Amino acid sequence: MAEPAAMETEMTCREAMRAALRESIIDDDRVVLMGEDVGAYGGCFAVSSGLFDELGSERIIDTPLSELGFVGAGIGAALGGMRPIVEIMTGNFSLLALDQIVNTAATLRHMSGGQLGVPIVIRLATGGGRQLAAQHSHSFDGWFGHIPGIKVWSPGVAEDFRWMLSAALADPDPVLIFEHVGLYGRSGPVGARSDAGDPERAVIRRPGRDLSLITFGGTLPMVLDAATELFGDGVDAEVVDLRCLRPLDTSTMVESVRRTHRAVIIDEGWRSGGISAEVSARLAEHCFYDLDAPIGRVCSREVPMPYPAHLEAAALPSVERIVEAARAAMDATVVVETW
Amino acid sequence: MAEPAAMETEMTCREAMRAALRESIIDDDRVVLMGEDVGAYGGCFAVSSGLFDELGSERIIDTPLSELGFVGAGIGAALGGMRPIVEIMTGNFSLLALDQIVNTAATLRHMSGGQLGVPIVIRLATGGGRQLAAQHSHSFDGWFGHIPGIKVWSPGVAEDFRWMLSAALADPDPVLIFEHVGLYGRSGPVGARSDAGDPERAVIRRPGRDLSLITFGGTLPMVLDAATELFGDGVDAEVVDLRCLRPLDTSTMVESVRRTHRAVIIDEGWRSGGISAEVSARLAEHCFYDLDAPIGRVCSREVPMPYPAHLEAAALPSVERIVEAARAAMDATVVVETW
Amino acid sequence: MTTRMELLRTMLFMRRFEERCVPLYQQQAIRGFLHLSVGQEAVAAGVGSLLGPDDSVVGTYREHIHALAKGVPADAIMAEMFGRISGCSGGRGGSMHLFSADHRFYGGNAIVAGGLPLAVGLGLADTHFGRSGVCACFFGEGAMAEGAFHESMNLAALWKSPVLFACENNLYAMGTSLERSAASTDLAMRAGSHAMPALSVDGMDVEAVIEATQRALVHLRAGQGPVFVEYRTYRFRPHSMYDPELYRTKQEVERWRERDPLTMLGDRLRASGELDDEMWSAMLAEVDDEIEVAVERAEAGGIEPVDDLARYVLAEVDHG
Amino acid sequence: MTTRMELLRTMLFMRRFEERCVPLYQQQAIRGFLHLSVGQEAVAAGVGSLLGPDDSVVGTYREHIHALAKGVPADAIMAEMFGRISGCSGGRGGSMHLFSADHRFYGGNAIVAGGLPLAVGLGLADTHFGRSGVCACFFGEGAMAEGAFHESMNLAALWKSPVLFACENNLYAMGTSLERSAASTDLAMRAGSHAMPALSVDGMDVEAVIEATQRALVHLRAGQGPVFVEYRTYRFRPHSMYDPELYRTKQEVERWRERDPLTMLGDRLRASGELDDEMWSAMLAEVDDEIEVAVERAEAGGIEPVDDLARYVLAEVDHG
Ligand SMILES: Cc1ncc(C[n+]2csc(CCOP(=O)(O)OP(=O)(O)O)c2C)c(N)n1
Ligand SMILES: Cc1ncc(C[n+]2csc(CCOP(=O)(O)OP(=O)(O)O)c2C)c(N)n1
Ligand SMILES: [Mg+2]
Ligand SMILES: [Mg+2]
Repeated sequence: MAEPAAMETEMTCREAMRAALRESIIDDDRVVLMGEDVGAYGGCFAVSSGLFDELGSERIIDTPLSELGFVGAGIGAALGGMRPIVEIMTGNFSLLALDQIVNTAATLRHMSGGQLGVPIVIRLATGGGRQLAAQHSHSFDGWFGHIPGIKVWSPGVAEDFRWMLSAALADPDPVLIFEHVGLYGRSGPVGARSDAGDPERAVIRRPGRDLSLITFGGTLPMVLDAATELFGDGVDAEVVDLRCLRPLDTSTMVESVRRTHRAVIIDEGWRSGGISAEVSARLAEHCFYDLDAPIGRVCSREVPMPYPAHLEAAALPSVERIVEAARAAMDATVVVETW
Repeated sequence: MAEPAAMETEMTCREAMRAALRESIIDDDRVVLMGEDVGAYGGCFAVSSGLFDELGSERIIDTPLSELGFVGAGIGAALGGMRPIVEIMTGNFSLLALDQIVNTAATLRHMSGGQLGVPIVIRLATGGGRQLAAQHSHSFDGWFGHIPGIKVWSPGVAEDFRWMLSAALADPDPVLIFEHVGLYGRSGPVGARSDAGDPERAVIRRPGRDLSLITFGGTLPMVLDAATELFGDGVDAEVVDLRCLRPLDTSTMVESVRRTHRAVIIDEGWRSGGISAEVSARLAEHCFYDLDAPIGRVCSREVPMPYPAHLEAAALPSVERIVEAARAAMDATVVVETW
Repeated sequence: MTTRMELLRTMLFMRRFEERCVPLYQQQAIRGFLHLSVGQEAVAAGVGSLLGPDDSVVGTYREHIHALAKGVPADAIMAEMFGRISGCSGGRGGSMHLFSADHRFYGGNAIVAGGLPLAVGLGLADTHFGRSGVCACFFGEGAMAEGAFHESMNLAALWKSPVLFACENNLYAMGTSLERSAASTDLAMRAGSHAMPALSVDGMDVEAVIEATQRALVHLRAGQGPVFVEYRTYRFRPHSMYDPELYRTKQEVERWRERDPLTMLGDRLRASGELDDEMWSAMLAEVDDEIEVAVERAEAGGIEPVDDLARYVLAEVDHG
Repeated sequence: MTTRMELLRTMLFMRRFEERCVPLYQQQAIRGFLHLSVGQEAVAAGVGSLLGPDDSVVGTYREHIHALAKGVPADAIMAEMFGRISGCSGGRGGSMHLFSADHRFYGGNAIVAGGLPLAVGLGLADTHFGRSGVCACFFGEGAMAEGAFHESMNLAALWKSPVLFACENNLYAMGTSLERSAASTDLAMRAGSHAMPALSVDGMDVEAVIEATQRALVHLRAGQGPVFVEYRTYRFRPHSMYDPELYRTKQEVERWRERDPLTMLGDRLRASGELDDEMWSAMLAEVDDEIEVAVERAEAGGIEPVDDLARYVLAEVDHG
């Protein structure tokens, strides 16, 4: 057994995930971590750093550059009784493995009439903000939320980085965990596992009465900042952290909007056909008679991510754009972004 | 030059696409058709049947089973000045090629600062209804609508099967054409190209005053049937055929809903995070003060497609479900499907 | 050891079972795509005869006879093709998606080469837990063009995953012949380039199949990593029920029919006096009776209530 | 023919250009990921010296020197890394996405092995239009584990697409050494299994690079299909600017530094009397001056207005 975590320590999201990985692998001999450079290199984003030396190459498995192959092998290993944690270096590369995720992992239980399950956990770094341009910066988190048969989780605080993994490993179905690269270095309090709650329930990170700001993952910090700024202006925003993009916790967001009557959704993915659209559609379905203003959406501009800092910043959601959308919602108008 | 098409002939969607392929290849020596079994076999769905014998193996190129490879090769060929039409046997297999489509075809123009364009046309059979189960029946058409840098077209009538291809080939950017397998055998009138209109504009297939039924592709025929049934009940539904899922023609659908004040979206894709969500969100953004009822959505049930006829039928949209959703919209309620 | 008479009966059963599917498909009792292995029985029968309950199998969409070879009951397979709840996948999968967890039969995969990475992982798990099983992974020569093939070969070889890569080279992928789809048609050489033993064998001769597979299994069971075997075979029937067969001649098919695996083994048994016409007729009648029972049971099977449609998308457990 | 002195200068320019990037990165003038080829110059310089304007090049994210080798001006490359509108991709791509349509330099691809299928298609188009160009496609040995590699090799060989598959085997893919990622480390054998000529050559010796590449080009330009060449090389610096280099020893790096391609060629030129200290110093000064000009121009370059962000997602033409 790994040592139990001390109560309420402060740690970075990176440290939190590392602790979770370490604990899971030590505590359960069915668990392995596999992926590109998770071992000898120490992990592309240093998440698994040190684990290879401590736990050895049978539990921390460096794979060749074969995303389709090793994700599929992870699925097979899960069928064979293991609990593999497969790391895909960034969500952008997961497109190479998508066939295995969508056509195999997501379908096996149903196609087999319930006989087979695929208890695999797939971890993916996601998001922009580091000037890595158009093939390393996109957020496909919400996009995966379209696929029945998988689950999509997205931690936004250190606490969730610490505790989502064990919940994912306990889940009998495939769980994808999208970890925003911008969060790894951020710190936050981490309590006992029992306080972490069901990862599939959304959490109110800041209660408020005037409007609901609905978000998850990498944009959570800036949404909280925007809420602070709005509060200074006399607008009391509630911040809903979805945490789980599939299945979506409809009731928490609906209840919030029934209280506040206004909503803005913030998502680093592209707007068209993103998870922001689904959240908007659900609110329109459930809160049609409760809404006092059109629902706003603040997403990434619909461009492949440009390299230069000023263009990247303009492409990504920002506190400024969130505040502007929130103000529009308070005025019962909507900032319709046309691209 | 291929012979010009006679005015207003009746043909099946399959024949229409075959005529379009033949014409494009004969008229422009930059054009080739490449894909699995498009040649000697005659096409998995017999769309290209006869063309191999007529046009030869240099223009109708049978590829090995290498979706990633030949889609990427098509991209390269387009960079090299060709106008390749790449057929992916079904949309389900396109997931194997998704990296090339999303990370390369969709990004090259932007990443290169506008220097390079990828004038490729990718044709994909899509949709269910033939008891092909969970790896051959899904509709990813709308899902691709999330990706900036590509275009997603979906013909719903023979006329569009006949004329979308040449428009796609004339487009300097990557165009994906999703062809619903259930339509290939259906006939319809085909007029002159000049009557076909801009494929990126939605078309009102049936004008009506009471509510807007918004759909595209494979579900268009059943939506028209539902409209007929509703008309018998005194409900005059307008049917909007989106035709293009990216870029979405927002104004046509918004204008329709501003006239009818009610909307139901019908999409064979899964509901959560599908194109139905985006259409709903856009309507909510643009028509907030025009809507007299919550927006309804009729989509495929969120399950991998089951094999047996009765379960598949239950999973797919149906006239019955469309009529029910339309009636709910008339009553200003909404049928919220929870899965 | 399986006797030669048992092998003959197994192959005959496979043949008659699949031939029985043809009218059932025409009567629309079986729907969707239907891919028969008629002509290729020696491979599944031969390999299957060497596998035990701890071994696993991964197949393709052309997997009825591989399921039979792994011991999945004929009536469960037939019921599956009928879409009945009594089917081996509860009716949800159909012909292309046969599964049986009890028999370690992991599909039924309609994505060409989609099963290969799974096999690597199944082997990895067996090794991880110190279990003795090996995984027999079947696929066609067409699948070797997919990147998934190469990635899987490399991973298996690197990890010494006990996978028998069983390539059924029937010369065609749908209508595309091997020469038209592969720059190098030397399959064993291509496989061998991933540092694993690779053999080629006459896949129409069940005894040759067994001999080669036995050699492969010695290596596999000794924990020395994967082996590739090319079984040279031929399908006598169209790719699926939709195929107009424009890409090959009747004569070519006829030539291969002369090497029908049932005739080849049958002739040997007759020559050695183990088989005569009477025994053959009796065997045929017995096999057909069994198949008829399977058909009747399939027909009698219930269908899943529509209300159950949403089941099995996720596990039905409370893991809160 | 490029003279040996010209080759030396080309390699020196590449070396100094990339070394100049290091402080610029530390000063945050260059951002994102930055992958340098220091140590590997003989490959790009050697191959590049044999390519003409009709030939095309596909590179990876480690492609600065390949762009230089194809004639893309140093200031356009530097400006690109600075994110300036004067950059060879208008500033949108950065270090990993250099492009120049005029030079037929098609990237700049940050998906490992993502460029290989493109190269096949570029070759296909050249053949289709009867153009004489060949495509030199660079990638690392790590890319050979990707399915895309194999699919591309087979397609190119099948279609006789004139692609030089130029594998820069620097023994590591990030921190994963070749032996740890490939069951077979015999790269030419693996490539050759796709029925194309495959050579291995010392990638630290620019003259050996040229000789092998010339042989390959004879085959390519004769329309006989693709060729694979393994260039055995080594990167002296970390994988990118973030790499703590835990996976190899300082001694290993030192050993390889003894085979520095600049020293190897420089020594030969000194031995033959073509080069002396003075010439070397002059060359160095000249090269550094040129690079400084490139840096100054890059710094002086404008940035794209934010209002232009949405440009170049789709073509700006009226195709109604
Ligand atoms: C990824 C993928 N691409 C295409 C298809 C369509 N398809 C089904 S079977 C087949 C031919 C496969 O040939 P081979 O691997 O030789 O197996 P065989 O059918 O001969 O047994 C094709 C192209 C598919 N099911 N999956
Ligand atoms: C598909 C994909 N997977 C992973 C990565 C992350 N990555 C970037 S470079 C690299 C190593 C590639 O090694 P190699 O092909 O040998 O080229 P080298 O860097 O040595 O030049 C990895 C794993 C990526 N960019 N793309
Ligand atoms: Mg075959
Ligand atoms: Mg390398």
